[in-house]
Amino acid sequence: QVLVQPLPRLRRHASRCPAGMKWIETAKHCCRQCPAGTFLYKPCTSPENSSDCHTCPAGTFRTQPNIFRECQACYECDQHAFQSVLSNCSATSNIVCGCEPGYFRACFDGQCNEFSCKKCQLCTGRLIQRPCSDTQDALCDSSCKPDFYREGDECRPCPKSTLDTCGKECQQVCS
Amino acid sequence: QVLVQPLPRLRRHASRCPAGMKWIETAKHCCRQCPAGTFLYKPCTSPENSSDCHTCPAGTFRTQPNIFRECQACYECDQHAFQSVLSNCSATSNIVCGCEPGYFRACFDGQCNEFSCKKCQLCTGRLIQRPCSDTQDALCDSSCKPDFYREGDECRPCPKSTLDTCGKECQQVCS
Amino acid sequence: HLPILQWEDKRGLAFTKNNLSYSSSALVIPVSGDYYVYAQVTFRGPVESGHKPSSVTEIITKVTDSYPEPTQLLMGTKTLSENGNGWFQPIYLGAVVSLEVGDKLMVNVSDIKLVDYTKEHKTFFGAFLL
Amino acid sequence: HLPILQWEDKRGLAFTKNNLSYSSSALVIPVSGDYYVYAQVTFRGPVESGHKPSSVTEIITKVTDSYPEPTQLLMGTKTLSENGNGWFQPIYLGAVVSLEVGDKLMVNVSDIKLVDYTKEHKTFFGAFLL
Amino acid sequence: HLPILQWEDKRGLAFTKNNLSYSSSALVIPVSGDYYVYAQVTFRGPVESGHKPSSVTEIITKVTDSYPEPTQLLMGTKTLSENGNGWFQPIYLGAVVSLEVGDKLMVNVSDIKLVDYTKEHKTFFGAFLL
Repeated sequence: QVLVQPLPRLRRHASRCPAGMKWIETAKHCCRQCPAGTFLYKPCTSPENSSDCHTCPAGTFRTQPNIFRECQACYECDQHAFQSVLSNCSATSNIVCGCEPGYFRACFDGQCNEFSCKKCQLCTGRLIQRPCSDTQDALCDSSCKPDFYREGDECRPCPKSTLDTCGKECQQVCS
Repeated sequence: QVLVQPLPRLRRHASRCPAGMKWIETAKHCCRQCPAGTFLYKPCTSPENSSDCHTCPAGTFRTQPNIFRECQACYECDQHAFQSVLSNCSATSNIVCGCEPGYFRACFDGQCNEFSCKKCQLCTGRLIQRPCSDTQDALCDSSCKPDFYREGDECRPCPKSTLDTCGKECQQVCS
Repeated sequence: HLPILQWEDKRGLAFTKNNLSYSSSALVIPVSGDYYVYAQVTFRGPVESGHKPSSVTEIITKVTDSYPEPTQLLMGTKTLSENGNGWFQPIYLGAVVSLEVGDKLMVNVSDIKLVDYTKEHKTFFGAFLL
Repeated sequence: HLPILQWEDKRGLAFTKNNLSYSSSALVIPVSGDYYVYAQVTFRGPVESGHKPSSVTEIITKVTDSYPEPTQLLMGTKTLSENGNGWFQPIYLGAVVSLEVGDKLMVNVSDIKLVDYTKEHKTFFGAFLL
Repeated sequence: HLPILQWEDKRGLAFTKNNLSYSSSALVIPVSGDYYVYAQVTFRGPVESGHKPSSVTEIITKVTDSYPEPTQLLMGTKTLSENGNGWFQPIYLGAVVSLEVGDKLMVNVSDIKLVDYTKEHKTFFGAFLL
């Protein structure tokens, strides 16, 4: 017993609705679109009078005029993964997420719709060429700051006193 | 509204069809099979007369005599992953893929139905024990060719002139 | 038991109909029969706790009032091989199960903090009568 | 937007019936109702461009004539931890969605060059009315 | 060909009805039509043989009495990037296929020793008529 029943050819709805109005399949006539931030609760009874549009309930939105029966669910920012809310979801716009201070966005794809927030690198003992921002990691100077000596790829502060026990590099820089 | 309806016991079709003929469920009698490279467009009206067999459309094939209503879709070779066509798909045989020159097959499974094409290793500075082929990487000699010296696991050509600047191994071999 | 996920059942793409209702984290079966039950959970990390989990697990469970223990219907478990930085791992499960009126269906996960709840089309749960 | 996949709708295992038609990369919904929509994309690499992607994504999207923006219905995204040599990663998605007559369903992917199009039973897309 | 899995068809969550029967590792189709066919196999390792497989594969195959070769209907193949220690990898497949009365459906896997058969809700196989 086949579920997908043979159906009459899809009657491509030829007649266009006037600007700002859309064909309502269930009502079989055109109705005015509901403005952004609302959805079509009940279609107009005839093209002359207006549709019954309700505001998008909390947690949902519609960015464009529409004839949808419901609004889109807002995304949420990923508090567990150091994301912060840049702008809250409103009836007409989705939430926008960024990274908490001290973190930057590591994008997973070109448009960066998916990203994780990574800890900014700390330029301990170095000059900061470019500070960490929401979209980019900090850029540290390659050489160490004054009163710091190189140890591997780290910059260590010069020891206050016991100069004789520190390594060749340290003695050179710090003495 | 439940989809899977209770059905009468499956009447196991007892009587066998004569050789070269198969039971056609919809026609309730035996029909001659369609030859390889074709499919059963319309079953025979009675076992005596022939079935209406059509040639497999481009891009499809049947390797055996059959009573199928359609042919199998040909595979495609993976141009993005350095595969090449060894033999094209025909009405009676699927496409056969290999690797482009300079690549060999790295099989994912025993029968090598899934494989990726890997770059052949270049035996720079070494003698080739076994050249790279479609199914196997090249095998390089472990020692370096004459006029080449070993540097780590590479063989480097002896420098034309400045022998004094090259390392111990190089001087030994190249002087 | 493993933590149970809570679901949105009205807003956006979510909906319930034909008496299949949602209450306190469970889909409640209105009529006995065979249902195709499915769920996808997208796991993601790392999360602030920083400890890297070795695996993630999703289980669709059935609870029947007349029986004290839940029954595990479908289970997807995957070890994680991604190194430190950000990772995503979706697990989809779906199959036909015989259910009785009043049975409750729930989705359990190994670690709720690893569930990506940010977009309704990445983590979802549903059932339909055959 | 992300690239849209094109599909074979007649040859081999592919078929359309009951007016569920396929045109310019989309399944066109003939009657309003609840559909189980599903798709699997097998991703594979590396490909000649050689750059190793960090993740692969598959999204089933709905486009409605009366609305300028597509709606993302289902999404599977997976980070890749395989090292350099050959890798395969299938992503399956499926769920019930409410659709209106004329709605168009499409499959978007993060990178078309990573899609394994070589065998019809590795990458597929479909829907049926409940 | 690849090894064929055997299934439990009566005990626990397993059942067959409406003449969709199971015999010698195959589901036997009682009436021609479009079926949603699905299967999940959970693979796990390492196993005593110790050799680490580079990938795992699951294929749902159709065998027709009147044709000498099986037809591959659905295939999921995944490379393994987990290093030495224990790993799990579920592969789910599902789609609508047109089947004829008497067709047999089976599940093949790349390596039977890697299949986790320990729990019925981790590895399962089924079909229903649309």
